Amino acid sequence: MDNVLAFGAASGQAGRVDALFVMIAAIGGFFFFLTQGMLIYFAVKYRRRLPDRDNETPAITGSPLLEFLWILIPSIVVVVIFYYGWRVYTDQRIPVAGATEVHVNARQWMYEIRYPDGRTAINEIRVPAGKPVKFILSAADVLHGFYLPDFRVKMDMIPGRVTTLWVQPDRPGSYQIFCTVYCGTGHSNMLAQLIVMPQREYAEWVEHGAREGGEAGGKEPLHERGERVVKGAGCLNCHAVDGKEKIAPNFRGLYGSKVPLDGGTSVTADEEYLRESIEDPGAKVVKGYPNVMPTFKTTLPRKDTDAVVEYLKTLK
Amino acid sequence: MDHGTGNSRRTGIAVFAALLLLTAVTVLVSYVDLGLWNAVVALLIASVKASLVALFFMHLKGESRLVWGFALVPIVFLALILLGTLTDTMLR
Amino acid sequence: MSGHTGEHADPAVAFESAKLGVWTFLATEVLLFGALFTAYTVFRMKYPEMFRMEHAKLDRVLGAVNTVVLITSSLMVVFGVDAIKRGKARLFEACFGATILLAGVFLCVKYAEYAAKFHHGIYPRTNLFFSIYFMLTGLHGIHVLLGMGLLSYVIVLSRRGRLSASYYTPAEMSGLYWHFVDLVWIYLFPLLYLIG
Amino acid sequence: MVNEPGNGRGYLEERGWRSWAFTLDHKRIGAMYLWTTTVFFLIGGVFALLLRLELLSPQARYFGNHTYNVFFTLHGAMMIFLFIIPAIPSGLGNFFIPLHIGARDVAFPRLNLASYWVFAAGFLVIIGSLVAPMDTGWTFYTPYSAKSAAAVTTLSLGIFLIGMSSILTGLNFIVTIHKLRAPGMTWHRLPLFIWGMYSTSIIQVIATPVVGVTFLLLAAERIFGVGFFDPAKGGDPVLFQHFFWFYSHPVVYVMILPAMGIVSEVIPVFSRKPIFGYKAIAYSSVAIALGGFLVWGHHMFTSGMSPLANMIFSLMTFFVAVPTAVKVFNWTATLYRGSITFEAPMLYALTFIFLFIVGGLTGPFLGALATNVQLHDTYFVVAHFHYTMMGGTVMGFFAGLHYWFPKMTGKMLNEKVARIAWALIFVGFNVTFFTMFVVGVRGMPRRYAEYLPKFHTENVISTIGSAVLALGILVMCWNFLQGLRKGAPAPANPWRALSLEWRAASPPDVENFHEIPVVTDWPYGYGTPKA
Repeated sequence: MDNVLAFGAASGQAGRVDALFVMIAAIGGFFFFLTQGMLIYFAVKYRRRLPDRDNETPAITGSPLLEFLWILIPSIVVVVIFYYGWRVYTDQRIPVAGATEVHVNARQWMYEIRYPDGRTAINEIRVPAGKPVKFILSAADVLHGFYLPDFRVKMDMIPGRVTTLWVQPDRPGSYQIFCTVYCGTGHSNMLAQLIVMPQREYAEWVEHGAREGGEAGGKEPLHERGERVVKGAGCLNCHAVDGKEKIAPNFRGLYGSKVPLDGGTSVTADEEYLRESIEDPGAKVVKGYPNVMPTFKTTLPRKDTDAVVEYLKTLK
Repeated sequence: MDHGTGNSRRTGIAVFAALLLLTAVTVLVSYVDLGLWNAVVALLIASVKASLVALFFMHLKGESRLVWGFALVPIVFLALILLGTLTDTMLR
Repeated sequence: MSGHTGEHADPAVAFESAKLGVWTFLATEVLLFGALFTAYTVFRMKYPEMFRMEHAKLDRVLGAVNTVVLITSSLMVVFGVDAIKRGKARLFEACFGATILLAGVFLCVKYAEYAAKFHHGIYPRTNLFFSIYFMLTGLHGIHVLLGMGLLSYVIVLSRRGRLSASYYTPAEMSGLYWHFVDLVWIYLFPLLYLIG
Repeated sequence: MVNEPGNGRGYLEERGWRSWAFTLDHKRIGAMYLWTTTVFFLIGGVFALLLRLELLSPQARYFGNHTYNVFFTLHGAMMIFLFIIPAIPSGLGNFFIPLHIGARDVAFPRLNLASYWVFAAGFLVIIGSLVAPMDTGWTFYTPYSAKSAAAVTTLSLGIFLIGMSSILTGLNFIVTIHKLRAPGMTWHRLPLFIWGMYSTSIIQVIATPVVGVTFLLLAAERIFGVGFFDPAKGGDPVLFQHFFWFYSHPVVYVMILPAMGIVSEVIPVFSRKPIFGYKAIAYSSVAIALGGFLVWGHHMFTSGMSPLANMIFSLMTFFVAVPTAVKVFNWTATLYRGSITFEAPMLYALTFIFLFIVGGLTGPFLGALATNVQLHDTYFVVAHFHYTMMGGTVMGFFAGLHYWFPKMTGKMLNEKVARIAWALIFVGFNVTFFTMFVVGVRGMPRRYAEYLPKFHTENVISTIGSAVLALGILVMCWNFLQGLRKGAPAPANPWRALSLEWRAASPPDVENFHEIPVVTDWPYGYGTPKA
């Protein structure tokens, strides 16, 4: 299926969805060629060849037998498709015992990930291969979506409610997550990755979780670590680092500059201002920008916040 | 097009009296705690009252099947939107 | 204008058309309120306790008074239509006038209720029960207002001598509408005041 | 012929703006709707082209994310509320229902005029809301629409007015069809266009009030803080979706049923054969209209609905497919042993069937639960509804415009230019929208201003197709304007059709018919009955 559906099926469940897809495509294809074929064949064959030959058509007005057949046959076909589609769907939705649970909270425009052991992450979910995963989905502000194309599943994320989604990733790899329910300006930048790790690697990662999954580990310079965090945490969905303006103030040249605030005052962008703006964005809102940024106080460890500030200082 | 008669005034007064009586009953019943049955009784009485208004005040009683159709069809669709929505909200 | 009078040649067809038109319009109205009734049902089943607590804050005596007022106004409409069918235009105007008066009473009571709620700090945003209460009664109140305008217009028609025992379509049709407004209240009263 | 055409006063003769603004003539009101909706079709089309332009690049390079979001909202809202819902019912329906059933006008001409002006007030309010253009998508899902800084409240009022106009028009048509049919015009002698319009009117009357009150509630949420859809107050955002789709699903049949009616008129005329399975087509219209009310939940399979609701709505969705299939089979069978010519109306009618089959056969992917969960909110859905709505309804509308142009204007169109336009539209349409199926299956979500580079090729192809499509529509519009200005005078019945409108003059007289015709047969008596 890899060639037909550009995202290869990443689980057995996805394979079953693909099989359903192919079945509907086959049935649809049959009826496509049948109806289009007849349409074109009749149109060509019975085109008027002589201008005056138009009163010699037979006055056929219908056929109860044909009507009966073409009500009955499509009815049977659609019931079969319905049943198959419903079964595959129901199997997807059956709660799986012993699944790894991952909490995902969506907000404009990022996914906040929380593992049961308290670790957090942004826009990046790590799970072990070969074990069922249960996503516990919620939303903080407006409707969002959680779409895993490789797994052929999606589920809306609804404020005030919890929805769930199960997958069983078979193969290690990095899989795309899209937001599919329109959620405002940054909707199309609301992307995340599901990283399926071989079980041993995953166990190692869990154990050394405090090391932040860093290949570079602790030797990484602080500002480079900051750059990694800025890219991973979705900051760049709203903030630009080059000359082009996005939804939120530009990062380049921000450090040390004089920032005009809502209400007419201004502040110099020093380390403390940058830290406060990450942890409590509503405290000092830049003039001319909407107050929409979420707090990162609980989602970014203090060390990451410091790293981000160091990185911002490098953007002259 | 029928024409006004004393008969229609008499029917009007009789229906009016029935409506008043039913209003009194439904208010009185509401003071007794019947649990779920309060809602059932209240809605039943309301439906009887509404039927009286429709049948006699709005003369549905003597109307053609066409008008009956237009009076009943929206009720079917009202039931539909209620049931359709409740199959979701009640069973989530 | 392009030669169209907008009148039908055959008055019987015109009367039947108007009647079917009004009933079709009422079908629309059923679904207009229907969406709100659906919301009511959904939330009442979701939050039965809140509905029980909150509906007690409504004054069921005032609600019952308003019910009687509307039923009486409907009876006046019946009398009015009956009068014009017999060609008694003055009596018709008196009856419809009484209907409008009663509608005014209804709205005054409604106003008093709203004012009391606002006084106690209860607004549509207070909770879901009062959201529904204000939306349903507000929409119904707008219908009462529109009905008053409609009935006044028909009275004006009658004053100008446009209605008679042989042509009373506007009276009959506005009457149908008014009965419907009454009918909606017949459901609103128990749903909001009695069982919450 | 009962009436000698051409010896009365043509409906277009009177001049001056008052003769239009205060007209009670259903033909003039229909013409005003046609002009208005066509303008919004072209504006909506410009927005579509801007969307395609932005999608040439995987980054939001030309307009930026917010502007892109505004564009797709305006494209959707205008096309749906200001073009496709009113165009055929209020435009062509107004013009041809009385002519089809042998009446002098609709049942309530004053109401008819009022509903045009309510419509006008509605679109003026909507234009007014552009001071803070909405970026909510045409679906206005809460809580985003309740929080958005855009002029959603104003817009809600505008849509409420549009809905009111739609209800009044539907009501008018229902009564007209019931009460004003010519003598002898029994239900089974009605043209199939009337069956389609009747079914449509029922939907308009029953479904529209629900969306009206939904938009009132949305406005009340923004003004008074009413919390029906606000999770913070215990409300339910999914309830908004229920209400919205209770209207917005049936309304797709408001769009498609009249178009199907037009196709059912055109196919027999240009095949010179009776329509095949008249009753099946007629009753399937009613079945679709009623069944369309049972399936709204299929827009919400991933909205966290209960499993039972998902199952029921999926099953019902499949059953609505059956009467639609029945129509397609009957049209195809009508062609069998016909004597077919390919004038522009027939080309568009055949295109309707062709594209509608594609749209219809991609429906089961979305009706089946498991594949819906995969494809929902991807470009597959965008492709599917453009195949049904544009490939279906708009092609039916074009077929109707070409078919009835001589009747409405008294002028003939240039057939050669019409065919060039058709070819461009056909090719452009398929290139634009078929690629969307592909990119949708590959996983590209809809409403994305920026997308992953791997979707680039399809988007470029689609944009190229949209340019061809736009060119075709421009050529068609030019042809219409040329036809209006200097088309050859049209005879009363250029297509030699049997339905009543062709017994009136071209353009029809003010009173439509000199004498109300007496109907003795159905309007599809083409061909030679077997001896």
